[in-house]
Amino acid sequence: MAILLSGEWYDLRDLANPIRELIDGIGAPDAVDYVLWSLIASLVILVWLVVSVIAFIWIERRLVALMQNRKGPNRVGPAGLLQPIADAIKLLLKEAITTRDADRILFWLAPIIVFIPTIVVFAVVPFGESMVLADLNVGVLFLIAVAGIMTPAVFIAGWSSNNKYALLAAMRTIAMLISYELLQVLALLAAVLFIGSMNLGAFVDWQDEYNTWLVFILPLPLIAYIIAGAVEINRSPMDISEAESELAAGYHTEYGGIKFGFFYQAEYMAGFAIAAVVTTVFLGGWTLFGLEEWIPGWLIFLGKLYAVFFLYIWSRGTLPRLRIDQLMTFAWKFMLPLMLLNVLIIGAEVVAWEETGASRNVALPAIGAVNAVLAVILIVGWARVLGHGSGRQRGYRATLTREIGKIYYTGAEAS
Amino acid sequence: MTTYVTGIQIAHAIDGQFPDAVEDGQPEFAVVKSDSLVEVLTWLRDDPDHAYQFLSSLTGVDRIQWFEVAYHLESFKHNRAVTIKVVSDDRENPSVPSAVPVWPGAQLQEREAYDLLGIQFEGNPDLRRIFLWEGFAGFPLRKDYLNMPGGHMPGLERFPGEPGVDLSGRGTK
Amino acid sequence: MTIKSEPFVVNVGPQHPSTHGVFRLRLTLDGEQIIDADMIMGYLHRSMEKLAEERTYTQNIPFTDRTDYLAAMTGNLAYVIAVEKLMNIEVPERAQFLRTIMAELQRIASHSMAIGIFANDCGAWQTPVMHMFRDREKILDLFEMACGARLTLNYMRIGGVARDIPDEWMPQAHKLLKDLPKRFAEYEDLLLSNEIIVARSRGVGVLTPEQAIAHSVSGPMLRGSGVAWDVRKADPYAAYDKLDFEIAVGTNGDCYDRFVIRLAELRQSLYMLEQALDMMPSGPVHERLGTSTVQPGGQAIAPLAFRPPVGEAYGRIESPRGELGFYIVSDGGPSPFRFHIRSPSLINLTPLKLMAIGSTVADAIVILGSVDIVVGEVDR
Amino acid sequence: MEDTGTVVAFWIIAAITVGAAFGVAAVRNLIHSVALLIVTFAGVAGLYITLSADFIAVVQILIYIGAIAILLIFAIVLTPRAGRLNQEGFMLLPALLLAVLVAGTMIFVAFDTSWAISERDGFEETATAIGDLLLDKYALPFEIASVLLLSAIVGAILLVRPEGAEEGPE
Repeated sequence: MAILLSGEWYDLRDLANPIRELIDGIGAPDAVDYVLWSLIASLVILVWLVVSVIAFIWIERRLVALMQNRKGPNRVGPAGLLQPIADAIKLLLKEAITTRDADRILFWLAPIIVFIPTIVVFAVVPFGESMVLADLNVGVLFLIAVAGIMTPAVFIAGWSSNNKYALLAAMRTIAMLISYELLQVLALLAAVLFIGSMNLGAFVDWQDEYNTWLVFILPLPLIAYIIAGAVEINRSPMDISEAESELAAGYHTEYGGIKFGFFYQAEYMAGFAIAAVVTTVFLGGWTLFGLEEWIPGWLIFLGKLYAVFFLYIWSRGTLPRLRIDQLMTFAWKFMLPLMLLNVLIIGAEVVAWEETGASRNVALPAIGAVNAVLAVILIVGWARVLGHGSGRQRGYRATLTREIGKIYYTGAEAS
Repeated sequence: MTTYVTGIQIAHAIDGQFPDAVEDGQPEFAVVKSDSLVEVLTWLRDDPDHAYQFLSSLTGVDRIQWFEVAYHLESFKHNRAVTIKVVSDDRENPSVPSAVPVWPGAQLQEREAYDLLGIQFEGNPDLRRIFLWEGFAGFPLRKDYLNMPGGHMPGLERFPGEPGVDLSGRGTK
Repeated sequence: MTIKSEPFVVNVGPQHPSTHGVFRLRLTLDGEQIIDADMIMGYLHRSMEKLAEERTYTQNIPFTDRTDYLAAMTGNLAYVIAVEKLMNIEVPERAQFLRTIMAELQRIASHSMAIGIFANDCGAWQTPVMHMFRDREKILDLFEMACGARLTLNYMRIGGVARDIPDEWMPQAHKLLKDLPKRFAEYEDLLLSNEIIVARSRGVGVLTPEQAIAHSVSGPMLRGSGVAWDVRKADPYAAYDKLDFEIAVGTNGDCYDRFVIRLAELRQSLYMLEQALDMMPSGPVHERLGTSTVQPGGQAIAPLAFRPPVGEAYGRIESPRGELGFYIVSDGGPSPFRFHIRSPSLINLTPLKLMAIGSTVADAIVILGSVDIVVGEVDR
Repeated sequence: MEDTGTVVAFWIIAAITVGAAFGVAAVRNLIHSVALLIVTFAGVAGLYITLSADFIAVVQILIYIGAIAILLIFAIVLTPRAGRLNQEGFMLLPALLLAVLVAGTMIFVAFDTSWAISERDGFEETATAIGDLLLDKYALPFEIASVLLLSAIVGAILLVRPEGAEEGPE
């Protein structure tokens, strides 16, 4: 069963061979083999995730500090590199308080449940050529379904805390996640429609074969997916479920110690999951226009993943937060019709391509150009229809006067 | 520059409109009888010649013999300022009419005066303690706070709710 | 048929990131909509008005630092102006200018904070605050050079200021004034037309001019409702009558107006500072009072104690938060008989309930941020 | 079902599912009930996986956990004065009776039917097969179901529309 995939020293996959031989050597039944093998692979992914999270806690803090004119952590270890480890130790050593009126079982369970979907997502993500834990045929659907588990988990966290901020945040989160899950589904549906498969590996293969990235062909779904992803991982401007300035810490207000650490980690992991999906579906996964011949695929994949995640760090350091009704309006009135229309258009394009039988060199650029133009027209046009650009969104300066006692109130825009 | 209307001038003006309403007119302020306070303030606010629409400040003062409440009014229209006062002679339970019906902005300031000086504002819809808590003994800004009649010295007591404090007989000692 | 959910009481504060201290807002919610709002304060009540009755007039100046601790200079200024009014003291020209300069620097520092925190309340995660801190730090450096402290300044004295500025002060101030316009342009670029801030604050917490006047609000809140009223213009104190500046007013009376007014006032303060630094005369910085100590050079410094005549005075200035007034009643003794602070932070909170009802929790936070309270001044 | 692994998985999942389903009815706390219901749903999805019906399994999670459970949570939290406890009612006995009856019928049917075993292999891509069937053979029922759902949505919106609500710019 041991296949040497490539002889290169850097290829991580070759590490699997001795392990496999070891497991085969035990001589246990197939089922036990299978479980053992999955456990080891999951462990590898988990270790990578935890290391990434720890690294990115430091990177995010330093980056946001850079955006905010400060230094960020710079005392523990060289350049503050050991700060996240110190933080982790602190969280581990802290007393895990359960508040008196909390629902004990659910309060303990919630951080664990939140953890599950964020890790499970990586089972179907191809990290490199044949580097995927479970090559699921319904991979895309699996992603969405698993992300859906987040919703009840967050609610359980908020409700079991028996804290009003937490409950309010939990209700907000549920409403938001449901709305934006729809956008996620529609965004991925457009991609699935175009590729004709729900297997995430097939996405990468397709993009490799046609030597393009889906982002050039389907810009609108990518935007929708990134926005919906921001909602799922509570990044500004969609961080209303944490809403530091309104609801203290949102649904995990009452959590402390390592239980809080779980939420904190899960948030980063969910961020990586979103970035992984964006990378795989829209950014060509582990391929880089032939460069994967020289650079290991998993490095390309991770590079893209971190680059996408950087977007979220950036938005966190830059943007204020929207109000929940504005976000709901945005999801249901603005994005949803656009995405439905987008699915229709892409379906038509696929049919048209099949009917005309145009060569890929003609069809792909044409479809890409049409979609890009359509995306701009749709976004701008639909915004206009909904009344944006009428001046209410634009800022203005204060009126200046030297006369005292006069009243300049017009109340023209008070609503 | 804001014209500071003297109490004598405003006392004359009020006297012309409401005879018997003015008690006193000093250079700095005019004292209005507490019965006609609301009418006078409403008139000062609405009369176009005065138009003191803005209640700048409302303050209670413990003058030992009496309590007074000072209203610093301001007219944006004429850029004038004036001080009106009302006096309550009751040492134990001073009471003056509330200015909230005239200026809703008096709400928090009246609550403050009530809280710290114990001046009752008749007609204030929500006269509660503001900085101190309900059940606080005495009114700390009174001059005799540390030596209330009857040997009661609330300022030297422990705070309600502190360990070792019996809350039951509070205020009736 | 409408679905009504159970009323839900949420305490925002006293320990909460957005109450700017220890202030508590008790909101009754229907879903996310506010149906009742109650303010509970006093967590920072230090009974300053009572304390001041036991101390001499000069000893009371440090209390005024600690009311509005983000704008100690204006707190000092309002108090000394009230006492000078009581005693009929003329202040030397140079001291007048120093007071004006310090007050305007303080206004820039305080408004910077207010703008940053307001953006923070809108959800911008600390970035605007940290950017605003750059200027504030520079201004605090200037304060430190002038009086040795950064926050609780205790710089003004009855009859002048505590001491003259050192020689290095002027070049540094000029350098700061040269930097500031660039910074202000940057803030306006970043914040003024930030679509999210506009969406969060426009049409939120509307206060009509009639309501604003009736509720005694002052400062940027009053001007935000379109009432062109500024004590610096209406009743000039210190050297404001010699300076040219404009009042910024809003037209809609919403949170966004209050916010743009603060941004505009930054520029106006800068304009005033440029003029004041150019016009600064030389001379003594303290009037010689009856009990003043006179230094060997002939310079008088502030007396520790004196007895003003029997009477009362209400002195007010335009602090960054609004009309800051001190009502001093004297019985002829060395300490005030009654010492009352008309604190703009407290009085600007009066219409909070009016503004908050009908909006959502998120709006309430923005409204509270736009009022720009300092709890030290609310509770005193 | 020949594979021992699958059999073990089936029994474990079945036990969890049935146990959680029993818990849904037994526990007093409504939110606990919903949490157990989620476990039940997940267990059913697991059963689908042992049957190689991956599409159905994923859809089960997506719809039942992601939507139905959330709907129940909303219903519980938003209902005024419902309390958080599952009240003991007079319906307990009839419900128990009905449950026993239904379970008995199902068991009888399951044992009585002579199940035909298909000779062909399982589908490689269940999603494609289901899609083909839905838009081809069962197009009419599919469309009828969607119209029904649409009318349900419209009806729900109409019901909760506040009186005198007007369309207007935000």
